[in-house]
Amino acid sequence: MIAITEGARATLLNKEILLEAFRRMRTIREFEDRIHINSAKGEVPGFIHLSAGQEASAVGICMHLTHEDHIASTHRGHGHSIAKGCDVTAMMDEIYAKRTGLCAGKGGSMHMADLSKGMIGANGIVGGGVPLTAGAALKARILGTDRVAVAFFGDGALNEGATLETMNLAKVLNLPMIFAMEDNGYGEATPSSWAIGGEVLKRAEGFGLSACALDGHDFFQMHEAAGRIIKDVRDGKGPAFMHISTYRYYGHFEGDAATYRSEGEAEKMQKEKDCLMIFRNKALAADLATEKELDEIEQQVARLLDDAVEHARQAPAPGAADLATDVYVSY
Amino acid sequence: MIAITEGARATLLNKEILLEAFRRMRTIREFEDRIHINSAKGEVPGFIHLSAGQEASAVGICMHLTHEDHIASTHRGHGHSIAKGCDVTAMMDEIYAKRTGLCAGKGGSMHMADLSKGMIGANGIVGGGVPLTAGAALKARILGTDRVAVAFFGDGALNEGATLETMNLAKVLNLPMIFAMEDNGYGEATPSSWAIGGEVLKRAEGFGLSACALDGHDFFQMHEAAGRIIKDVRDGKGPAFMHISTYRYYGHFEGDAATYRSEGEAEKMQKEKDCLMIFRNKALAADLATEKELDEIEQQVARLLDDAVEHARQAPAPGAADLATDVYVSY
Amino acid sequence: MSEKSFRQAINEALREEMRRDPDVFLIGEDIAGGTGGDGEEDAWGGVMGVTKGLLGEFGASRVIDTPISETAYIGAAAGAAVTGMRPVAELMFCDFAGVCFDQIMNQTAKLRYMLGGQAKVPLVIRMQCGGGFNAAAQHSQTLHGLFTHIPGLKVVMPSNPYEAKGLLIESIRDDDPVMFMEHKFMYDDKGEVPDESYAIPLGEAYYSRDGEDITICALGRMVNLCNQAADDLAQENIGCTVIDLRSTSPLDEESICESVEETGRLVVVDEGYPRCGFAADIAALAAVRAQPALRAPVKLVTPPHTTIPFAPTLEELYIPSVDRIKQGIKETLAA
Amino acid sequence: MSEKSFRQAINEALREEMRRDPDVFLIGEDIAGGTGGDGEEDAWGGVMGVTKGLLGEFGASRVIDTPISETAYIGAAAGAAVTGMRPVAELMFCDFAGVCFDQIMNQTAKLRYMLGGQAKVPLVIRMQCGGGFNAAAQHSQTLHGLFTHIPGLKVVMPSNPYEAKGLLIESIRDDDPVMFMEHKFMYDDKGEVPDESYAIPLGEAYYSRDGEDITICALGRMVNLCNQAADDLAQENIGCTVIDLRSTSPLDEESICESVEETGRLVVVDEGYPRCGFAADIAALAAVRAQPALRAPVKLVTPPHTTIPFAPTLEELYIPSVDRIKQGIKETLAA
Ligand SMILES: Cc1ncc(C[n+]2csc(CCOP(=O)(O)OP(=O)(O)O)c2C)c(N)n1
Ligand SMILES: Cc1ncc(C[n+]2csc(CCOP(=O)(O)OP(=O)(O)O)c2C)c(N)n1
Ligand SMILES: [Mg+2]
Ligand SMILES: [Mg+2]
Repeated sequence: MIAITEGARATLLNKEILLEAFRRMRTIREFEDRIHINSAKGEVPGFIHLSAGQEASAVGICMHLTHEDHIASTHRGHGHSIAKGCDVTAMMDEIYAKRTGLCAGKGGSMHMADLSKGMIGANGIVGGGVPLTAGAALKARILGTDRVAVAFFGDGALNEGATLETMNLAKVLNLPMIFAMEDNGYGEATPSSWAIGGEVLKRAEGFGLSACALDGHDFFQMHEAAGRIIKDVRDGKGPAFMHISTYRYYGHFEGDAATYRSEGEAEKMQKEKDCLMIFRNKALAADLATEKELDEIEQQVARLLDDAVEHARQAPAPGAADLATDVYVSY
Repeated sequence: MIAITEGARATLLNKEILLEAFRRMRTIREFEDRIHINSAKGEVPGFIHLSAGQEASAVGICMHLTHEDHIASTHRGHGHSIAKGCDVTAMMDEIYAKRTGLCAGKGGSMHMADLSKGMIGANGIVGGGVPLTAGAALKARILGTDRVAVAFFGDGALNEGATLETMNLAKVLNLPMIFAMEDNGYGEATPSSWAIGGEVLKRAEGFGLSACALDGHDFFQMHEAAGRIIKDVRDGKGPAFMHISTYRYYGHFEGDAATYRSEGEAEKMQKEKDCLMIFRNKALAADLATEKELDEIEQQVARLLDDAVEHARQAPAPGAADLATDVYVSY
Repeated sequence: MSEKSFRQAINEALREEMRRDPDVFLIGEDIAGGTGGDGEEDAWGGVMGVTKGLLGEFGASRVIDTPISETAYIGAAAGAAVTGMRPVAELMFCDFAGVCFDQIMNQTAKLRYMLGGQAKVPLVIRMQCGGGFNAAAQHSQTLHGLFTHIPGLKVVMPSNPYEAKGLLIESIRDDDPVMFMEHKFMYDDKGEVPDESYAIPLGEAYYSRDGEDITICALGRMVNLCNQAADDLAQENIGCTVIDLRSTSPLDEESICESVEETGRLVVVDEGYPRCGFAADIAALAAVRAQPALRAPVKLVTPPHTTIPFAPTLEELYIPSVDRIKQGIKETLAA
Repeated sequence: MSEKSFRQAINEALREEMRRDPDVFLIGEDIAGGTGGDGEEDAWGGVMGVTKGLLGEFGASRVIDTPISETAYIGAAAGAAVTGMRPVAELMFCDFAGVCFDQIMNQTAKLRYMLGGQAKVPLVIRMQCGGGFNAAAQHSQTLHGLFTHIPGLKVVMPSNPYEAKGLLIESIRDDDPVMFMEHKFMYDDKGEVPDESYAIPLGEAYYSRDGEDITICALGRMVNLCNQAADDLAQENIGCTVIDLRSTSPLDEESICESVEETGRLVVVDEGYPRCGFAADIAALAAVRAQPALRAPVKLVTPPHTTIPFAPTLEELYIPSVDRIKQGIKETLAA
């Protein structure tokens, strides 16, 4: 209880929001776990990067956004998509390369997007989505709305020119933009501690961004801080940067044996720092929810995902008529 | 005298070095001034960017380098080339697009280079030379020599991904590299104070570079600080960053009316901060050289440049036989 | 209708579209110039002065100067387009596509397809191309071949002020990303340009000249050289059809093939690199679709496959000239 | 001589050249993998495991992992090359050329020419290309057309393990920058690869098969599909010449033209985008140099001019298949 009231002001959450957050986090985890299993069975085509372990960051931030606020994501984008409200069945259909998928089977995991939900897209190019996000923020600035845009990116992406240039552009143009850097410890097989020269916050501040470090394992801290930061950005106080500590349980991609980690590292993180576990413990300890309520959500989510996988398996694949459409709007 | 002994330790310079530095600075100035005049007469083809006003930075740094140390420069590269020891006649021939030019007439002002002098090249792409410089530094690291490499670039180039990525790479790989950012107040028509978000030194330090601010109008300060910094880099203490305040007297390119400056700004800078004037005053005040010695150098340099221009005017242009050579070494 | 320069024509197109549609905005380096400084506001209007005066009418929120960060601002323009705006970004020189090529090739061009059709990307990227100013290797390229290679990009290159205005207006209204290439040697060219707004459709070639003996395809500045060559050859009773393609993507394949079927002879004149370039693309079209009609080898008049030289003596040899075009035509007629 | 995989062949070429020449070094993202971490050293050997084991022999000063900063490390490799080293950089996927294209197009490719011949740039950039893994729009491209367009770059694409080793050794020894493209679908392909060192010259095509009826040009993985198609058609008494071009730049124009002059019929099979692409380049060559010999329209078997789709059903339709190649050959023979 102490932890909550102190660091995270969980009491500010009303119950509806709390349960919705749990539902989204749980949905992400179930989504990822099923893909992990079904991918090993050979059911899932293409390159798959799972974000299991990182849920509190995506949800803690996206709970503060509406469909008119935009986000862009990375190759590891399922969690952000779900957190932003994308339809889970359509997402699973997309993963399974079906015509009913969110991108009609043309994009797949690395290009998951739903513009109607303000999700500009996952991205196969490290850093690629960051400038696009600045464009959504620029739109808000030009039109004078109070919309904001959030770029999710990894620790590895912090060293890409696209990310770095955009940090400066956002500051100079005073864009309503948040740089949400999810530091899961690795860019592929390389530790972020090695690949990032200097200190992250200092670097962000060196571009004039207001920056802070957050514990991405703790939904309550994420949610509270994101709320504050996003409000400031909405109010025109300029772009902000979050250094979010987190961890991915699975390998870099499905198939990666992750031997670059030390023995037992992932298991230890999951045992000690799992964001869903922490959420549950804190919420229960603070009497914010009952076991029954949370269990029920878990069961609902499990059924939702059962159905989604089944739908995805049955859904029709795109065919010859779809190959050359959507290249141009008009030609 | 106070200024010298205090800030710049000019007394550490022996006379030979002192006069050579003056000669190089003076050569740059004469070179630029003549091109300015002859360009207006229509003698000089292509795009020309002059660095008159910025001499103390180029010379203050390059005096500490040998031909085995490398530099790369920018579109505004005449000064760096001369400071690094490139032949002035061959440079003028190149500017005049002659076969005898440093690049056989194929490069011109924006691609001036002399690998035998450790000058990798001017560059038409803002930020383009910075990664190349890292390559020269990487060579030194791999071969275990004590060579260093200096990337000259402008305030505008600090916002290019190429520059920013390389700052990180240099730190992570511990390259013997110096980032020499010449802040002449403008990138094209845009003030650096506007275009750079945050603070320069903080940004550089945020990448883990050791960074300092230098007065690029004062050769003595430049020379002393560069000596110290280059020595540290040579000794393997890691990459360094210099934020050098300077000013260009002419417009961004030859033909630019520079109306983005305030009335009289350039004249005021030239009157109060000219690096050649400051050099002369300080050197004389500290009895490091006599008027006569300096005047004599000026006359020698003037003659050198008379001859160079004359040579360039007379030299033969490249012709049909040269068009398709030098594309590949072998094909 | 009045005489206007190529530069003015583009400025007019931008102004009219910005008046018509509040979602249109401009972004680029020094497209106003002097932003944040003590000197003149709107000091430059871009390096070629094309956007000069627009800041005054539309203000800094729609005429946006940026730091020198092409990946960031071209990407931001794409992001604004995909979320509903209609940006016109100025990339200054097409050569600078290098520093932001991912945003062009992997983002802008692919978004619509990757997203299964849900995205429109109504982004125009304006840039200068071409030689003639001895601007050397990194400021003289004509990279329409590169852009045409990327599915999802439209590529437009006007050959005179009239086309510049009409094609730019159409490009801004188009829902696809358009690479709009302005030959730097043409900004002061004058021509008749209607004062009112008009759009020239993309993908429809213009028969700049009709003749029965040979078909000549070109676009941009090269069209004018082709017409000069054709003028000269008319004296010798050689009749040239000169097709001004206006855009490479979409490409008016029908017009090209029809003409080649009539004349049986094809010369393609182009300022881009030859290998895997636009001239080769048109030659391939003829070889694939009009081979039976060909009565002579196709002739490509292009630069050699080399980097662009600085020296005026070399650049003159490098860029296709009226003489080389005439020679190419004559060789093809003799074959 | 023994059976080796495409992956092993490349690893062997790197190892032999690194032993032979101390100036050769490797640089790229996770080409060792795990650098600076607590887990296994040399955990990856690149995303495809191609460089696995080299760290152990040559150490971290010659097998250099980098942050995710392609512009910086490709540029650094170019800078090292121009100052005397012989770097082999791994760009992972050719699609990532987008994020470092300036260093490839405007620096690496142009340095020698811009500097009037004083520079050599002995840089090899290795990267995977091609589809087949449903890796979608940004991880499946085959961008040799783009690279071939840029004067100054050599472009190489092996079609089997034997070529992979010999062409890579030659590329490392070449004093020009080489874009070395490895088809990702081939890493586990097996073939005879001599244990000793050997170099296969660039710009010399290999007649993979001789036949009198038709000429088929391809490179990389497509060569194998062409040979399968030719096998099938041999049953029907159709004789195909299959030319494995091995490199697009330099290009063995003579071999292509000679063969077309004999057969009068040309099919080009290529996995790149068609517009301004490599297939068009070869068709143009035929139209320019061998038109009189052509007895039928040139046929291009390529993907449609679209972004690469994710769904297996679509990707299969997208990439040229043995069936589509056979159909193209038959159409050309019937024309
Ligand atoms: C421009 C580019 N370079 C390299 C890659 C290959 N790649 C894919 S994911 C990845 C690691 C990214 O690390 P990080 O940003 O930390 O994200 P994480 O995978 O940890 O979520 C790399 C190098 C890529 N997709 N794009
Ligand atoms: C990638 C790229 N973008 C834009 C330009 C056009 N350009 C040439 S010089 C310049 C300004 C550079 O400013 P700075 O780095 O401060 O150097 P300075 O001109 O002041 O020496 C610009 C924008 C370019 N050459 N390359
Ligand atoms: Mg990471
Ligand atoms: Mg400057």
